[in-house]
Amino acid sequence: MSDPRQEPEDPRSMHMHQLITADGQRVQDELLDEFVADVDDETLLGLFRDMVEVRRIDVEATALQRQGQLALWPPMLGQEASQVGSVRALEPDDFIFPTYRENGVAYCRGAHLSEVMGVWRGNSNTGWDPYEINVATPQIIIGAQTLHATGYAMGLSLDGKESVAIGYLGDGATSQGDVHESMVFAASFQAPVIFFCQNNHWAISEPVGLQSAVPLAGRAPGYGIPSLQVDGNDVLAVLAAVRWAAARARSGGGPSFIEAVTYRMGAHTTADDPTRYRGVTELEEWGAKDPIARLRVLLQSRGMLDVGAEAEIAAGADAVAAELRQSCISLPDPEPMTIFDNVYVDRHAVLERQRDHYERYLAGFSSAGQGPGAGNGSTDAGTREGSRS
Amino acid sequence: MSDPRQEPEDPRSMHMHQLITADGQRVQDELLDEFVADVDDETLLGLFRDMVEVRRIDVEATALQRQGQLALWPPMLGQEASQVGSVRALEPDDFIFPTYRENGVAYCRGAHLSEVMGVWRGNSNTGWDPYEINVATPQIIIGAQTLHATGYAMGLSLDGKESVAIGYLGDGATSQGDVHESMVFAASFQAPVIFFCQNNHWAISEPVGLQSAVPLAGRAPGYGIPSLQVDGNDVLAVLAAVRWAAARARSGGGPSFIEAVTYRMGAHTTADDPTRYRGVTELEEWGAKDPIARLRVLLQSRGMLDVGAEAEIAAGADAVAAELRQSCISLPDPEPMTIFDNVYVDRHAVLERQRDHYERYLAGFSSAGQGPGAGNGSTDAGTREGSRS
Amino acid sequence: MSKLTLTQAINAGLRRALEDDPKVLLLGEDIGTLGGVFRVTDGLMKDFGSHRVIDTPLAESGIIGTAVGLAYRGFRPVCEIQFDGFIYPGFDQIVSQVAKMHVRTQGKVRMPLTIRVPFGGGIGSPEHHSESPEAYFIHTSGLRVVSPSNPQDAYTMLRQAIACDDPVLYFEPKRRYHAKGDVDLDADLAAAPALDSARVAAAGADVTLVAYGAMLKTALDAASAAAAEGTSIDVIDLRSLSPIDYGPLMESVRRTGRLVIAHEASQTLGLGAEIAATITERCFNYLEAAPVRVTGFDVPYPPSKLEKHHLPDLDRILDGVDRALGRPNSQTGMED
Amino acid sequence: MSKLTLTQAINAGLRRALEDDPKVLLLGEDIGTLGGVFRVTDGLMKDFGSHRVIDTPLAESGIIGTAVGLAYRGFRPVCEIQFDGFIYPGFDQIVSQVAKMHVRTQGKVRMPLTIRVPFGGGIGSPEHHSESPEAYFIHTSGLRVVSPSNPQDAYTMLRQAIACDDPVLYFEPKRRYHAKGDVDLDADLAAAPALDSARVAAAGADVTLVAYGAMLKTALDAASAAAAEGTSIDVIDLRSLSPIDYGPLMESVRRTGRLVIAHEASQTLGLGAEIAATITERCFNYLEAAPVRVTGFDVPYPPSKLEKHHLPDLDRILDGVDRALGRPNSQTGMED
Ligand SMILES: Cc1ncc(C[n+]2csc(CCOP(=O)(O)OP(=O)(O)O)c2C)c(N)n1
Ligand SMILES: Cc1ncc(C[n+]2csc(CCOP(=O)(O)OP(=O)(O)O)c2C)c(N)n1
Ligand SMILES: [Mg+2]
Ligand SMILES: [Mg+2]
Repeated sequence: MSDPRQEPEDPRSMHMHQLITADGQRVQDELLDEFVADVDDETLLGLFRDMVEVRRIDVEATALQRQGQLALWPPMLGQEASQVGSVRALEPDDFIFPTYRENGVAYCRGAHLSEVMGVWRGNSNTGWDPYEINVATPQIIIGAQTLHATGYAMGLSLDGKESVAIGYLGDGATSQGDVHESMVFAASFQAPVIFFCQNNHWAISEPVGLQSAVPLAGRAPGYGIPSLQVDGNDVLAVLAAVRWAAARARSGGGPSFIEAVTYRMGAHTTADDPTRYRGVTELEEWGAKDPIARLRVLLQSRGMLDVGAEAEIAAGADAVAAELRQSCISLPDPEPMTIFDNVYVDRHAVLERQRDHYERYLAGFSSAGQGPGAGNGSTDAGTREGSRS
Repeated sequence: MSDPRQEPEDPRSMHMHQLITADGQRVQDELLDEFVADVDDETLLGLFRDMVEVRRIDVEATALQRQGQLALWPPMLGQEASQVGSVRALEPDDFIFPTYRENGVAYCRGAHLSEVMGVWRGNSNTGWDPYEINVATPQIIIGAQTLHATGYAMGLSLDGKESVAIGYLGDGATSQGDVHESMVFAASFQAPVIFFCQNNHWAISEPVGLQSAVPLAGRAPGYGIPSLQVDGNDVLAVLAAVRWAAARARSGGGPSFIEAVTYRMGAHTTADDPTRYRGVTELEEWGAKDPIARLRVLLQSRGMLDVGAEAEIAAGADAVAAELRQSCISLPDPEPMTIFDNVYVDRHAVLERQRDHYERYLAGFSSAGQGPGAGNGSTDAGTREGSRS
Repeated sequence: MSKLTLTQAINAGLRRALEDDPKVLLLGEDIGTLGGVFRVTDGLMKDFGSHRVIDTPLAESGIIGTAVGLAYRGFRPVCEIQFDGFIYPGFDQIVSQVAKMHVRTQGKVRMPLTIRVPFGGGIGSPEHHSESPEAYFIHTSGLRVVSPSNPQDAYTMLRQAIACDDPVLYFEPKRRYHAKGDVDLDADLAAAPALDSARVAAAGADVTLVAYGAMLKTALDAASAAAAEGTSIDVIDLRSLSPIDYGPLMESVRRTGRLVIAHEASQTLGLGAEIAATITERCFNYLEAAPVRVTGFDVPYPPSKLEKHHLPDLDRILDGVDRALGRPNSQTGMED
Repeated sequence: MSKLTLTQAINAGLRRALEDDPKVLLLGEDIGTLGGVFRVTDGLMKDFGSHRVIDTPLAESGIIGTAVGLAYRGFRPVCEIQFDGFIYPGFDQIVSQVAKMHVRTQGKVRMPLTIRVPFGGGIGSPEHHSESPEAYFIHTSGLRVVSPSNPQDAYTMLRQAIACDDPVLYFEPKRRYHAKGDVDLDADLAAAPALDSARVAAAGADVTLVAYGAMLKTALDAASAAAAEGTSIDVIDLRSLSPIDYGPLMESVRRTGRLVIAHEASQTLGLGAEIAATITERCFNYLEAAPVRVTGFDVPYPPSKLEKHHLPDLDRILDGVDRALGRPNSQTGMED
């Protein structure tokens, strides 16, 4: 009854690009091969090292959270290939707009581990200087950053640059109006932006099927934006796909959309309990597609990864973890009066008055051992006694 | 370089369904024909009458605005086929969520002309009772009503009804996040909703190409929503397309999207001056595709519309216009104290206090000839003198 | 009487509303299988089905906007916004549609939505998870805004909010989610205090202290501490933030002559401004001192390691009480 | 000196900013070819090109969100929101991104956006075209909010807003768009009154009357009418709504002892609440009467045939002045 020409595409009919199979075979892909023609075994080994380090960071941060050193942590387990492959495809001048989960991306871009941890320890809302590593701060409002990436990309065009902007987003984010408006603007202004969607199959407890019954990569063509679906657990294919998109953008081809099909092997965050909403079969199924395991097989088959080399990489990752732990637990608590800093660039009389007041208020406690704020949420009414001079 | 399978569709490659050509020929359409198999010449004549009346209403309302009897009017000129064809495809129980421009739709649904005019005269924000004619109030916030239509349709499913909801929207509206979220929700819940997009080529001064470089009907498949592009100046094709979508919805097929390709022959509203942004060639081109003219030719060719019949229809339309004028100019001004009405269903103490206060305040003027509010925006400081007892 | 946590009380209220009225629906992100990130809706999808407890796509405007359509069709949607800071994508639908639909339709269409919003800080969360956005909605005509401070009110007020034919923003004091209290699950709604009424939470004679939500507990603690020092504080739990029930406030201030208002939201145009202005208008001749506001500062919510400095605590409230009593304190001499 | 309407003055300000700084960009719906629905941007696309005066797709969140990205890259976007009531779809980007980006990045990233919003009623328009949403933004830490009342301020303050490194909401008094006044196009920005300063618009001794935007004219008219009756009103044009420049207000109130605040926005948590509360805090001992608010009612903006009842006019302001002076009037006896 309905017009067959315009029937929705069947999910299974969309081609998922792949260069390394789940069991570690290098396969050909007509579109992507040329974008990784220069990737030699050394480079592949580098990607492997990145992924091992990112996973090690994830393990350590999760442990730190359990030990009360971090307030929260959003695991990346299972998404190492998507994160590493995408960031390694970019040039240093390309600007990244990540979500809260792209801590592996930030790390590869050179964020200090203490900077990454600061956010999750509750010290600050960003650790790094966005302009130092060309990575924006982790975005928590779902989808908002895709508009920032688009605007930044519009700015790149205006400035006549060949760089690109990339906006990371999750499968859940695709439902937000902001992501739609990003694609509308990106298409309208042919902005050199890459929408890099990690479909990790879950938005907290909601399966991707709740957001869309058809592949997420199928949305973009409706805006005139070319898109690709890529195996998000295949670091080489992800690298190639992002290079494809970046090449399009640099040569004036405008925006692209990449759906990296991957899986969130861990909890949504350390506050989440995924056993409440998903079974083990899915986990096992995806465990068999592990991004690190498959590259290990490939590298071993090429003689690039003997026991010694792997041990060396593991030791390097342990060193990273140790540094992470050390820099995290030694982060100094922020100074009270900094809550008034950087709200405005210019002087703001009303806020200044509040600051002065609070400074004087705090000074009233200085002679006593007890600091202020101790009464917060406490039933102990005794804090006040003796705390004021 | 890019994957050809996922290249954006070329705008010209999308098939525009048509049943009556611009020069009044009835042509076949594989998909749509079955949906109008029952449409006899009498019915066609009825559609013609509807369109003539809607156009006449538009002319009269525009005149009333020029004469200061209406504050504003959004012309429908050129869109009569889209409005009449769509509303006539629906059952009385189907619920309509219109924009400010669907006054022809409201009229065909049985809205009293005074009710339609009330909004544009500034008397009220709606004239009609939505539940009396199953038409929501005219929506001004671009795109918002598509979510309401989707929610209403979700409710229809929950209630086990076979009715549908229809959300009208413009080409400009397709850029709004709300329209996207509507499609996400509609697809996710398989809601019996029709998105009826009148692509009239302009959003105030912005051409549709600024919102999208590819056909608007191409968006929906990315959500798994079937879509059609239809000649929006062909009342029969519009009727068929909406019946197609309604049949899908009634039989559990979920949402559909229709792009009715039409043209806003008039100004955006009476406050707009389209000569500032578009040329006459476009107008002439579209004038040749007039929805009423083509149906006249067809009806004439079938011997359904001799001079007498046409004169009778014109006279009927004039009568409608006369009633419109009369009911518009005789609309009583709303009572001052009604500004406090219907803000809440239940008692609201703070507002009640403001109401009491204003009532006493107004009473202070009652003995003087001068009413309150006269000082507003006036430089005449003398209003107060003598206005208070 | 059952001993319930505040979340359990809300859960019980939702359950009761779902049982009593087939038109009640729950919509939100992760409220179904997971039972909500705070487990407030735990078990409800299992018991009432996925057609009544609906996991929605991740889009707040979509949640509110479809709820408007559902209300149009006669449903009573209860929407969950996962955290305070995620309500803004739905702001347009709330302000331009939910709040205005009844007046727009000249009373023909009703919007009996309840929008549940866990709000406030003090739980050590990252950005956007600790905000107090209530003022935006209090300023919006057409909405009602309430916030319970204890399990009994959480239960009763939620049922009243859902039964109310006006749209209600229901702000849940998430810092107090685990606080326990007696809840009478069979309390007669009609006999219960009205949804728009304030309540005297502790009687006192020297100063009137107004608070709501999680801050009520801090206010009561402050009153105890002050009592030990010989100052008697009348603590009022607002419960309804729009409209405000000025009766008990005026009665109290006319006795005490002194008013302190505490809230987590930023000071400028936080609810304290309205209460201070209105009480001054209506009780000017009774006031011995200017009303005092003890509030969050005019800064975006700070990182959690600093939140204890932003949130009014017992000490800051007592400092405000001192000010209201004209005792020299940290703000003395700062009139200019 | 040129005689310009308020729209012409804004146009001149935009033109000057585009000339002076290549990083200035204009974004909005219909601002290019059409020159904006109010013709405020008339001719600018023609003169500066479509890469600097950008007609955007019809999506407010898109406009603000891409402007955030442009600011990230060092641009100074000036966004036009077509009418007050259409700002809400962009609310999330304004509140969660624009307002918080500087603090979020510990001062590394600046958001020198200017968001132009024609606001207020009295122009006979349909729903959503006459709103006064300024309070939402005044309550939002991290934003600055200003509103000029005359062509010279419109010009100067716009240039200052664009030059300001903080985000500024610039509310244009659309009812006064056609008001003419002298504008010094070469005025030295640094020498001009600061963007965050208030101004005494008319000197008086008996009552302080505070207004902004289109209401300033009504306030001045009221002052003239009162003068004829022998009451001398000190009229203050706020100009900056966040932060408020309390210096001139306090100076005035300490002389007059009486304060009236007028605005179109609804009363509950409208700006009047903040001013009343703050002035009471800082001038309590000087006040002879409670500050009086003369405002729009707590209703959604009414249909245009009724707007004259909603908008404070000269008579209602004078009624408020009577109240502030303790003269019996319509609210007398309504304290409860
Ligand atoms: C606007 C908004 N709504 C809700 C949330 C709460 N929330 C945080 S993460 C999340 C799920 C996101 O899923 P997805 O986009 O797939 O990203 P993932 O977490 O899987 O990386 C939700 C609902 C939020 N942060 N922002
Ligand atoms: C959220 C919002 N933004 C801006 C406007 C101002 N506006 C009114 S109509 C219009 C153009 C709408 O174009 P389209 O959707 O194509 O509908 P048409 O007017 O052509 O029927 C605009 C920008 C609005 N009403 N709502
Ligand atoms: Mg996900
Ligand atoms: Mg249009």
